[in-house]
Amino acid sequence: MDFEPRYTEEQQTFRTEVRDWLKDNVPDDLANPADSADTTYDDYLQYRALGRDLGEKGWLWPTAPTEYGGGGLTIDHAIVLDEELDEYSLSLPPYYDSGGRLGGASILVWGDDDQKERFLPPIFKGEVRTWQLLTEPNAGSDLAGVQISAVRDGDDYVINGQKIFVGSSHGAEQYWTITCTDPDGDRHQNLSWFIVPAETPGLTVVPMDLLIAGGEGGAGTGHKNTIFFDNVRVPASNLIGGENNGWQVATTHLELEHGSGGTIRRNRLVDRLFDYARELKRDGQPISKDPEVQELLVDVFVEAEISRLFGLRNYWMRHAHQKLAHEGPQSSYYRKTSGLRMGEAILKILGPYALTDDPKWDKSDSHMEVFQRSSIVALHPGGTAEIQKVIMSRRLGIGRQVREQAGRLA
Amino acid sequence: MDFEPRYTEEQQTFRTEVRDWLKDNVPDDLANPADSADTTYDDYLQYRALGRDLGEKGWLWPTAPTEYGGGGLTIDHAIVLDEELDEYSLSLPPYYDSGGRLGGASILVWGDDDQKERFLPPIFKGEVRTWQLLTEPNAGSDLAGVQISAVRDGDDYVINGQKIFVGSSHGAEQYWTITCTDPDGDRHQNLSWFIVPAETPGLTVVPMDLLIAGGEGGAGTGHKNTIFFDNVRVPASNLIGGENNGWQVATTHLELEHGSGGTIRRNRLVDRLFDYARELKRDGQPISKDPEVQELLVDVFVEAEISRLFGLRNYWMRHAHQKLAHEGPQSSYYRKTSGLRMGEAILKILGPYALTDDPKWDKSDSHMEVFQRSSIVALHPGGTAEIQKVIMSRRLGIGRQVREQAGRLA
Amino acid sequence: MDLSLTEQQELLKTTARDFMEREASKDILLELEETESGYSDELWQKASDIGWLGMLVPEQYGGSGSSLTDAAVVYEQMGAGPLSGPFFSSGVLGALTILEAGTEGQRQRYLPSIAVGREIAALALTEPDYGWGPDSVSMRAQPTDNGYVLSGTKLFVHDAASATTLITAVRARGHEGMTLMMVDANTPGVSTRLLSGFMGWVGEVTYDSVEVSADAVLGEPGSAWQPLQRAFQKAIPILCAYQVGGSQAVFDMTLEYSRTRIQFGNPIGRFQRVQDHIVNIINHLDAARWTTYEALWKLDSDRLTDNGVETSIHLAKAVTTEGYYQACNGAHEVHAGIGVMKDYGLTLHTQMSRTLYHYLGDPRFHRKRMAETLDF
Amino acid sequence: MDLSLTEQQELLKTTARDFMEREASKDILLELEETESGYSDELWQKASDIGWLGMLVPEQYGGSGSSLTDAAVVYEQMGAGPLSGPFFSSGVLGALTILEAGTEGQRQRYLPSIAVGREIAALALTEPDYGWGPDSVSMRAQPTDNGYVLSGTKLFVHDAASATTLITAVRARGHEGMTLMMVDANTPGVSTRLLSGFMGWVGEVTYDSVEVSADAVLGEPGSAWQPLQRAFQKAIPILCAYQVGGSQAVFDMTLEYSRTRIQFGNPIGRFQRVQDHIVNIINHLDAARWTTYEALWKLDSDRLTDNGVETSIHLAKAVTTEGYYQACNGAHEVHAGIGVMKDYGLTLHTQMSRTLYHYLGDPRFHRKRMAETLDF
Repeated sequence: MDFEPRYTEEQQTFRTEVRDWLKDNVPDDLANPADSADTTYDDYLQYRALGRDLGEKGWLWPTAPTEYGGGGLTIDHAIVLDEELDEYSLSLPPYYDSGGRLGGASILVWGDDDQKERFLPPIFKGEVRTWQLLTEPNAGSDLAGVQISAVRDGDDYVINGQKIFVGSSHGAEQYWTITCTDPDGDRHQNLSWFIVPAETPGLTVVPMDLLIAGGEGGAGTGHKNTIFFDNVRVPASNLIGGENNGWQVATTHLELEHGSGGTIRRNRLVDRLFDYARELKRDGQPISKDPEVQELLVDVFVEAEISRLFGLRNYWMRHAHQKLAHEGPQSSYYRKTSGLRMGEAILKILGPYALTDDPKWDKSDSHMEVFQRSSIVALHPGGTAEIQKVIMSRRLGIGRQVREQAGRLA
Repeated sequence: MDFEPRYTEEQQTFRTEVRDWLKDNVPDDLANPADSADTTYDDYLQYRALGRDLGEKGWLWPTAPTEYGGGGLTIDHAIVLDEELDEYSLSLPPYYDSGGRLGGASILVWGDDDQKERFLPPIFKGEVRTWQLLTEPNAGSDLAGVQISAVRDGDDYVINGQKIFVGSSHGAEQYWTITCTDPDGDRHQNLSWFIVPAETPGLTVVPMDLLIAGGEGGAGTGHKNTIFFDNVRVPASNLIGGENNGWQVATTHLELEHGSGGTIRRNRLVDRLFDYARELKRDGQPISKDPEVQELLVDVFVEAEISRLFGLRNYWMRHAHQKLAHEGPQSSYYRKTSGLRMGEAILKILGPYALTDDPKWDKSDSHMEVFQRSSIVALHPGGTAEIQKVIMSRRLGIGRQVREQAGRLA
Repeated sequence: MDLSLTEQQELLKTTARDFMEREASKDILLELEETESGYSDELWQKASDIGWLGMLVPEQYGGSGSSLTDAAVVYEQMGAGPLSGPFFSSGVLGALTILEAGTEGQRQRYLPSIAVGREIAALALTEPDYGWGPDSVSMRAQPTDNGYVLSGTKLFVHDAASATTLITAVRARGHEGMTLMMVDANTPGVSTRLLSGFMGWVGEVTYDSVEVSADAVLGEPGSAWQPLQRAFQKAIPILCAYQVGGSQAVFDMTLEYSRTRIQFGNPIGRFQRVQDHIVNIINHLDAARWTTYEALWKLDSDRLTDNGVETSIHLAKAVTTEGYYQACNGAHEVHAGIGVMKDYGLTLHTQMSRTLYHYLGDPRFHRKRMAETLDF
Repeated sequence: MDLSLTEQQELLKTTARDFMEREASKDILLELEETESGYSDELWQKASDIGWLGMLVPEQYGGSGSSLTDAAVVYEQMGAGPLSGPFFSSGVLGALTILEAGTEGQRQRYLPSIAVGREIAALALTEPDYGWGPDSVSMRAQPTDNGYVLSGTKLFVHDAASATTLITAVRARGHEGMTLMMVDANTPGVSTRLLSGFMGWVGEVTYDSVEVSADAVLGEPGSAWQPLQRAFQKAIPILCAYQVGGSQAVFDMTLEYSRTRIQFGNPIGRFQRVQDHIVNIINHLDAARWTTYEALWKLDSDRLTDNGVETSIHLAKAVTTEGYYQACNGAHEVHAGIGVMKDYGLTLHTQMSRTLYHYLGDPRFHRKRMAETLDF
């Protein structure tokens, strides 16, 4: 076994190239606030520009095929990029683009040639930002129960309804959405996915007032929106994967959303917490010297290590083409629920300091206060903690002789 | 509110009477081993004799009606009896007689006049020991799925099949059992209860080899048995509550089994643990002085207090004729699961001392070692922890507009 | 043994519940959340009129001299809102502190005004080196010819911004013990500032060479710790009752949601995982309720000399605070997306459960105290 | 990065699994549970023959000098039984202790015999004042003209009854540090006694004026603590792998039961509450597996000077020990009645998870060490 990436000389040369490029191209003044909703429009534009620049080099989606604008690089190169970007607290893409990450991968599996040629290059080159539109007021955990309707009319589909918990701040250029194309059809046999350009008439975007929008770290998510569809007309050629075949497409989309991608990153919040605990004083000495606080810090460390190892294992499994089963949702479930426990531990460790982002007293650049809220909100997106256990149970074959297979990935 | 029993002068006089009587009648040499399976036959006979003596005074089942051999006393008198017996680590009855406790109460509700006259006085006077026979190899949590068959034949029923996890050591005089009287009938409409005299031909009792038999404290349970029924012939007049009406009878039986009875006792094991922790030394000082051990001891204390209060509340509710809903199974669920956590805490607190009953080193008269095993076994009898949550959910009306009612008690 | 409320308490409960429905509905509370004080003048006046601020003030000082259990019954309903504003700070903690620590003259000076809501007291005890133990106070008061000069910072002071009087804990030179000073919030040099974050109406108070007269000392200099502990003993179970009310409200809304939210063709409450969250909530709730009311019973039945009363109070505080926190977490798991929408109302409780988490000692603090009272 | 086993390791795994199925089936293990030693001569001989006792013994001393990961792969299969007997005590902990602490002569004297199972070593370190830290050993060795006299008691010694050599930790007069003595179990004055209870093959050893010669000292007097710690570092992840194997077996039997046990007309695994227990088990199992193998990888890739290796070892021990314990508890919840029937086999694991809970330091011990290595 080998728990570390090993690099060839060629890859180390690549690292130097990436490092130099990033040094020249990442703006010095790029703000990375704890609550991504605080990202200004100016900063957002800088993130977008950086994304396009990365896209041009094939580094935005490094392992995507070159024929569709991706980088065509190996996983080892992707790791190098990931590690170097992490030095700037950046990820790929450097802005919220969940429809790009999941939609792009889904189109690669389910789109026809024409669609791949039309839709993938703009995504992989960072020219468009794509939001995913899944949840509806009456379809949360039960995604297969979406009710937004798409009705064929000539060469178009006409979409009506509402999606919630969408996107982030500052808009997007297109949406990747699942609709119901046969209200009377059998469950899982009546859904279809579309790419919807954001400028299509009939779309209204309204921000939601939430405890906090983000969750689970990663690229900033900004605020969330409700999007209303009022006779939104989309060409039939934007239907991906065929009419009423949407649940098949969803399995690819969801497989990735449910944590099967893995990660080689560790949770930076843990280091911030440790530093805070070494700095904050109680009864005149650093609280990190208090044995009870140490117990709590170790609890946090242990769970963060387990999270890290689950992410690492999934990263390896995915890239070594191992057959995935329960591992994706396990990682997601563990991260969500240990996040909640970590929030509680931080509250105990730091006392009320965990709850304030007051600039005079908070020594974490708001990260602790934000986490107190985001660890709650992070329980739900991409499938609630409960839904992860539902999927794990099916993949493990608990109570059933046949194990459910993981969704198809490219 | 008033969290303590208040006694009238008459009740205090009664206490004196009880105390004096117990002093004269409880044998000095009565052993009360941590693992009730260790109770010798001689001791068992002494317990039975004590039960009969108590029964003669109406103190064995103090609140049962006098017309059926009970004490006809008030709940306050019962509390006095309970408190005084507790001084001797005894309860009512002083031996395992679950079929007496639950069967007696069920017959009181569901038996006809003739049956009450025939069956209740021997129970309430302590003349017979009654075991309950519920679980079968294929019917554990799913009690309504019992398969042991009772077929009408003339004035008798003929019973065939198997019951497991029955009774205790040293036998019983009769059994209180639920059977299937209509294998093709609808669920919950095909069950019937019988009183079966133990000397009926065709019964075979075989001890089971278990991790430990007991659980949840209370009267010693000894070992458990499998009982085989081979054409066991029982008069139809022993059928309680009518043919195929057994699920109704079961609701009464189960209501009591699921913790609705309540208790005013606290868990003596907690005191034993505290004493042990004050005595056992590590690094030269009592482990109870170690702040981390103190944390664990407080955890145990907190949960024991909550258990005590749930038991107290249920005791009061039952005797003040308050309408019970989720309280019975809540108390049972909490006791079971906090017992498991308490077992873990004890393992951490005492180290390997928690695991040995070696007479040279163990300072708890085996109680800690027994609890390490019994806290596991106690999860299951009388409905698993999961089943308690099933019932709680129905009683609370989680996910349903109509709340399920509690079983009928006399 | 009788675990039911008295008729009088049932009436208090109904009245409080009606008041809350009428005057402090969810929409009103969502508006109040955006204010600096957490209350409106109108609401404050109405609550004062029905006597909520004078319940623990003895009759001779203009209050109703109710039992702690009586007050707890009302605070439980307030917690169900959760009603914001300095009710507890002034009417419970402030009033009890003055009653326990003040001279007869000070009682007469402050309690009648507090009882009718004309003055608002808040306890300024905690400092940047945060804690609730006897060593937590280090801010100094320098004696002058006719009084003291106070300088320093108090942090995480509940309802600091709305207080007219800040009961300020200091070390007065020449006295080893703690001293409480009655500091008018308008005194030159006193400034309060609300702290932002996932907490409500908790502030910083700075004292910049604040001059107070000698009679600002509550009781005798250096001797405030013991009476303050007595005030804490009585105040804590009422704060617990407030958290019990909050937990009950969280349970109620979650139970209702489990019945009405349909997913996969069923009310979500039919799924065992959802049930388990709700079962956990009611276990926390019931544990909180009965530990709280037992502590109140011990206090009201004058078991103050009984060692068990202290344990009971610590137990109640640890259990209710953990319980309210976990109840909110469980509710969020059941509600998923809708629960984090602010207008739904759950987050009012989530934030309140955090706001109160460390107030008067967090669960760890009270568990440590239990280790002492249990004599390990 | 490559998280797969090597071909060689896959072979070791298959061989070990086949051996277990053939020679240590559940019925055999249930019989062995009743024995004083936990093994039969036949089983011991066969396991020795396939080299299980010499894996960590270097080739020059008659072993195979395998990597720790290789050994762990085998111990994982042994843990799945769980196979009883002094395999770990002698072949891992005993061998490594002699290797790390012994002189060349002692290595040559003991290791070849241990590698073929002819001698059995057990570490007698813990005492009635139980612990695994540097201050836990207080038993004294009194120097004599040509050796030492040992008196005292060792408690909770694993496999004491089957050992031919008791590696006994003592304080030798004149030396501050700890000393290890190779004590032949047949020496007059040595007596071992099995402790009864919910643990397996853990005993008491009493030393009643036991005379040993000067060359019984392993290495140098007073200097055994450091080498023993190095032996612990290597031995612990192998014990972890054994517990991983146990957890895997518990998971497997519980998963299977969830498919075949029918209640309420369905396999019980269709009920979410049952699923949750099994999900918890696999979360514990996978956490245990990957923390263990990462620690092994760090050790095998010679990262001994890396501070992270210590943390990794403590992490693995804490996580696997907790994990095995919780896996058994979860399995009992799923199995209910049948799980506590001895012939079903689950209780073999339940008892083993308890037996190993405190061995080489319980989870609390290793968590405290982590607080040190993480430098809080």
